[in-house]
Amino acid sequence: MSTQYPALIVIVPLMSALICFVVGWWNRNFCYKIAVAAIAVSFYSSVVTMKDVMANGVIHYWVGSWEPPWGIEYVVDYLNGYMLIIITFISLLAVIASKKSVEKDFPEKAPAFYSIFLLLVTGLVGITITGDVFNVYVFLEIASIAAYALIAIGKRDHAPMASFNYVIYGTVGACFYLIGVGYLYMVTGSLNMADLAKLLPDLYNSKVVLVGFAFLLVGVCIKMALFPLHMWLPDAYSLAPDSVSSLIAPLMTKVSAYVMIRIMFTIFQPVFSFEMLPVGSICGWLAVIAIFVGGIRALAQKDLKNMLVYILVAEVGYIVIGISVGNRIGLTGAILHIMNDAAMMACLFLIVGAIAYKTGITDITQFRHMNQKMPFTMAAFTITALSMVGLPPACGFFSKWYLVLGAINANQWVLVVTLLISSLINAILFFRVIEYAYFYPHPEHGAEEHVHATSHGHAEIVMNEAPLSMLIPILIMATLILVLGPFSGKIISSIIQFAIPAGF
Amino acid sequence: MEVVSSITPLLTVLVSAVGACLILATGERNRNLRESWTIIAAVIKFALVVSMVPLVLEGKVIEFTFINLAPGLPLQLKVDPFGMLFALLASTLWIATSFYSIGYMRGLNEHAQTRYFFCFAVCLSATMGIAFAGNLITFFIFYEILTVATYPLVMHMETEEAYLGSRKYLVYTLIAGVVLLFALAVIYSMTGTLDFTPGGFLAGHGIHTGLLIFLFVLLIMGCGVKAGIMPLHEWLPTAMVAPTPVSALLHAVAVVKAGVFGTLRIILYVFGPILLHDLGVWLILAYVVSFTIIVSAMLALAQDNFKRRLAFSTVNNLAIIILGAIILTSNSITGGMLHLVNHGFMKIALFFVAGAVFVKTHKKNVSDLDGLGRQMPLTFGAFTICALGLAGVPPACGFISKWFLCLGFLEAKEIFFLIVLLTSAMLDIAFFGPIIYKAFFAKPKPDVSPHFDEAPMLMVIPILCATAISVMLCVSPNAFVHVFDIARMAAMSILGAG
Amino acid sequence: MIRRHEDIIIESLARFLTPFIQAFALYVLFLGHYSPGGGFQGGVLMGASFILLVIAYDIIEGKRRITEKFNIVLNATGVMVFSGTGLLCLILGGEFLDYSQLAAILPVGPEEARGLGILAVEIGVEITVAAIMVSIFLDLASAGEHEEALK
Amino acid sequence: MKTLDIIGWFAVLTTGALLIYGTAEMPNWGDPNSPPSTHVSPRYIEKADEETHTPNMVTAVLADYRGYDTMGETTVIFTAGVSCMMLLRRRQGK
Amino acid sequence: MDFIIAKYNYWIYIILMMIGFYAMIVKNNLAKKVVGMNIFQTALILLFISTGVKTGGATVPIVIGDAHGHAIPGTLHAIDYINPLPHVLMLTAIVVMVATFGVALALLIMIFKRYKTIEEDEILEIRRKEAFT
Repeated sequence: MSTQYPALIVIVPLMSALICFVVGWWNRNFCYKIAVAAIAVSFYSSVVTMKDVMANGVIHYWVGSWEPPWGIEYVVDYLNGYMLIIITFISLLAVIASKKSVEKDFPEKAPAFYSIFLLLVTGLVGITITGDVFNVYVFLEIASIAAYALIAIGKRDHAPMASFNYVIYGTVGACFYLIGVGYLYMVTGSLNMADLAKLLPDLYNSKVVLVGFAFLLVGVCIKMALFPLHMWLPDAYSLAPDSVSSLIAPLMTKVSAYVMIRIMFTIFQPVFSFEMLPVGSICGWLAVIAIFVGGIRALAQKDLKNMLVYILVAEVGYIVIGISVGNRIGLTGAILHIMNDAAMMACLFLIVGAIAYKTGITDITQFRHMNQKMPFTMAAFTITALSMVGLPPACGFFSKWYLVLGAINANQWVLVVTLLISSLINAILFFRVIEYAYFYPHPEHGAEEHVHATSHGHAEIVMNEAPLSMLIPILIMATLILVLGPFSGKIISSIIQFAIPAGF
Repeated sequence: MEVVSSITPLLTVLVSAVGACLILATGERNRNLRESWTIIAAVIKFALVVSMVPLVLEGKVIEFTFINLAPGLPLQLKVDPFGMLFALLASTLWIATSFYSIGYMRGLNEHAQTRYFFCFAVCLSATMGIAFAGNLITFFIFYEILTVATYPLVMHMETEEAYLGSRKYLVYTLIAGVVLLFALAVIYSMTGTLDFTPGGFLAGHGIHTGLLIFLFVLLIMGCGVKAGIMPLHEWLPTAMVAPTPVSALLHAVAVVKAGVFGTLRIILYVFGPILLHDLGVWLILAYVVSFTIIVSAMLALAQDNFKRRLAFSTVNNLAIIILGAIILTSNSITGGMLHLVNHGFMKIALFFVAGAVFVKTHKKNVSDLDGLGRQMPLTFGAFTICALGLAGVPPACGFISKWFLCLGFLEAKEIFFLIVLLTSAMLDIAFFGPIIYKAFFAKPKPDVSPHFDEAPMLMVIPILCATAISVMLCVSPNAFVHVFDIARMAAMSILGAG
Repeated sequence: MIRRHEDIIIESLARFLTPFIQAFALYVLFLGHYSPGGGFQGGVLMGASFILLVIAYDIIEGKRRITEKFNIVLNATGVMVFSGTGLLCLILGGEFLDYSQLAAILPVGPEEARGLGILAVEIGVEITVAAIMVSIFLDLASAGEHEEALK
Repeated sequence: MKTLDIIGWFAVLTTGALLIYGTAEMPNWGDPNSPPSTHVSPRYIEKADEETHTPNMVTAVLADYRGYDTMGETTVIFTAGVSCMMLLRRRQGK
Repeated sequence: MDFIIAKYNYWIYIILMMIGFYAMIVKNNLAKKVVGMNIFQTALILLFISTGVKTGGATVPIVIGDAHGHAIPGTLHAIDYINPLPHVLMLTAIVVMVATFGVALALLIMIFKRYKTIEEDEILEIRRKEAFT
């Protein structure tokens, strides 16, 4: 039975989405429990699968027992085993935290909401686990359509418009991906990743392959919101309901980044991606612009959530830098940053959700006394902020360290400088928030030290912490951010170094 | 140099971190308990540090590898003589400072004391980490923690100028951190190791000379910001808005000393005497710090604010320490290291005095100290001893360190720097003299009570202790913990390897 | 919002056509093995027959034919049949969707079992497509107000 | 609006040019020896009936060889249905 | 020249695709954007289907066999039947297209309820106004 776990990762969320939808029409309260249970099972299965991979090497699971390339196969290697664990774990925390805000924002939509939530998770794991390029497209669409719907029910105004833009961009992205698949199919006649990887090297000089590669990449970049194609992201993610953005924001871009890595390193060989084409330098420059644009736009925001989505644009730039330097250590940094950034973003968006749920405040300038209202949440926020700035021992520092090393090894000094400066930009962004939350000038007491009031000066502010269902995921994430940092060496030596294609 | 593996260094680092957590857990509910945590942690830490002294004296190196951050990049604590020196300084001063700051905080009935003591403990934890860091990356990690932990302390007053001061501090130190990180990454990708080795490890990796000089500049910038080398000292006087114990901590114990310590580590343990001589950059740095010495002393003359004057004197002394190290003779290095310790004790006493005066009389400026000596004889007696000691006059320990510095300079036939040193001593007298004169001989201001009326004992006792230790370090530099021998050993190990 | 205009010709014609369309839908489904067709095509036809009714009459009539809850259940059932078949194969010890495993519970050989499995999932597809077509159409046509229309 | 027009034309022309550039080395229309006709599909054509007992190869491939895709397809349309319901209907469930 | 003759089908699909693409980018009316989206996807489907074609007497991929419609062993040759795989893929693609279309229309309805228009510039105008007030 243990060999069946890869299937369960995808099937369980899918079928429970159906059950959840039907049951919800009779009793709405079951939906939450079903969703949590389903994602928990999926998480457990992915952990078991990863263990299996680490014990017995790559798993090939032939769906319908048709051997590839005729059938569709699951291929679970170190890379996507690692991705699967990240995806399922973060969605688990997100769904646990979503309870209260769903009850508050749209109780009447709960059944459909959780059903679509589960379908979104299904799509994400489906994209990650499969070894067939067309199957990726199908599950990409499942995830996208679920995301369109979830974003559109945002309580904030204009959400439908943002979601509509996302539909247009997303469809273009998916269609470009499909064009790429079609072009590759026309010259190889195969849809299986491994088979393509075998057939393509003889065709590297063919124009068709070139165009196909370009379209695959552009399509993925649209989904990933790399710089010139990022317009849809800020609106869509900042207007999404808090319970949703804490799932979508960390994972969607990361999964697209994973697909990008697959295309550049598994379907095609690095020799094609980096030596025959200038992909590395192009992506690198785009990433640089993305980091600066994201950072600068974020500086202009007063709303915490808007700030975060622009930072997300910059973070995508980090990952792309790691991929585009085209050496082993850089890619290590990218893969490590996928995990760290997913953790940090999840934590930040969960915190935004908690604060908005409790106090309704999203404007940074109104964060005064927040450290007394919600001490634990703000402590978690501080930890995550330090991690985003890249201060050790939080995990953000270590992925940045590898990215910088990779850029240096590739002699890409522009990238190095960009990474360093961007961490300063993050410092400004986050210390601004921390200042608002923790320190507040006392106009009544001037600069003179001796006239300071007693420490009971703020006694009237009572602690009003977020509900446990939100607080626990936040704290788990915060501790993880602290723990993952020092152990990143272990993660690399036991997982990531095997996730990188050999000989690269 | 044989290596002993032991967990004690880790405990030394963790004890105050644990203390910090306990402080946070206790909070405002029970102040006595909270502050007793501070004291307990301080004492335990001191005991742990002292317990490691014998091993170090036997020439052993205590090592503890926590975890591998990457192949060839361990998170490693290593206790060598030099680190031990710094650890002794910090752990001793922490005890004094904790007592003192309890007195100060209660005396002024400050706000947000929990935050204050928490950050305080974290600072010390980071300082220990810096002292025992076995390689650059570990050093960097604790260095950044120190930056972050000090930020709320500078911000403590939460007044407008406190905002400006802390922001300035943050900007300087974070940029420094980034520069440091960059240099680290380059070095690591070039050499594949970052371990401190007496006499340096950069030599013999075939790195291009220009790049080496560039790296040296970057590293010195990275640490120099905290060490207050001109023109990077700008944040130091502005950070004076912090409450006095914090200034004491910043200036005597943690931050600036960490900067100087880092600079010395880079000079002696990363590049090493020989490489620096070959590159010839040591001379440039020597001139820069000499400039710092003179100019900062001049500026100190111009300050009327008591603490600002002390701050510039700090800048001046830090430069002296670095100068001692960069001259690269055994005596000068010994002198530099000794001055690292001695200056710590003397300067913290001076800051305590400033704080005591403030708590007692709310006077901030030198100009209105007239006659206070009669009111607070103990305080100002201690002040006199330490101030003169900084100038190099017995009986305070400044004499010893400066003596060795002079010897070293003579040994290296660097008469110019010798003159610089002596000039700065003169200037020391010049800007401390007036204070002493006003305190004791000037005609008292009407508001000064003619009879004995000291600051709270909780503040006076630390002052006296610090002074006593400084005197003791002068009379017998080897008492108890053999500070002198340890410094000697460090210098020897470096030059021996070199 | 679709309003009912009492047009006898249209209504009776629609009512007359519906069963034929549905029969044809089933034909397309079940002969999907031997001729062009299959679940998806059949499902679209099936859905179209209901949509025709709704257009000819109005939403209330459509609701009377296929009620809210029933539609919901159908929506899920289709996919459930499909993935359930797959899960059954998985439980029977093969890979997911490996219909040849059905031979263990059916009195046929693995190849025929595969054929029957295909039929089963085609039925699932047909149900889902039909139900979803109807529900999407109702939602869009009434902008979500058809509960109100029922009152 | 004008700028948008320019952007649109630019995007369309570049994309189209790229696509047409790609067609240059494509198999000719209906070439029986093109890779798609020779690599994977022959097995479907020759073996589908005996392996799945289904003469209609499209059905066989749709529901069996690539049945997993079809399940995804069904899920997609289910998602769409639920989405419309969630977006538009007010009263949902009890 | 024969280059064009042999490839004209692709060119047609590409031109169709670009028409849809242009509409998606430039059109001011959101409904037209959706229509453009459909044109785009339809052209893409044609592009795929055309890869399955085989000239030279190949027929629809349904076995011409015995009375039960099943194949007589050994009579099946890949050359006789067109490639079924693209059809399968495109069935999936069509469904995806329909699904996206449905969601897009639902969103359009929501947008219209909210702004009482589906002209993009007018919507932006409204949003700008509301941002100020």
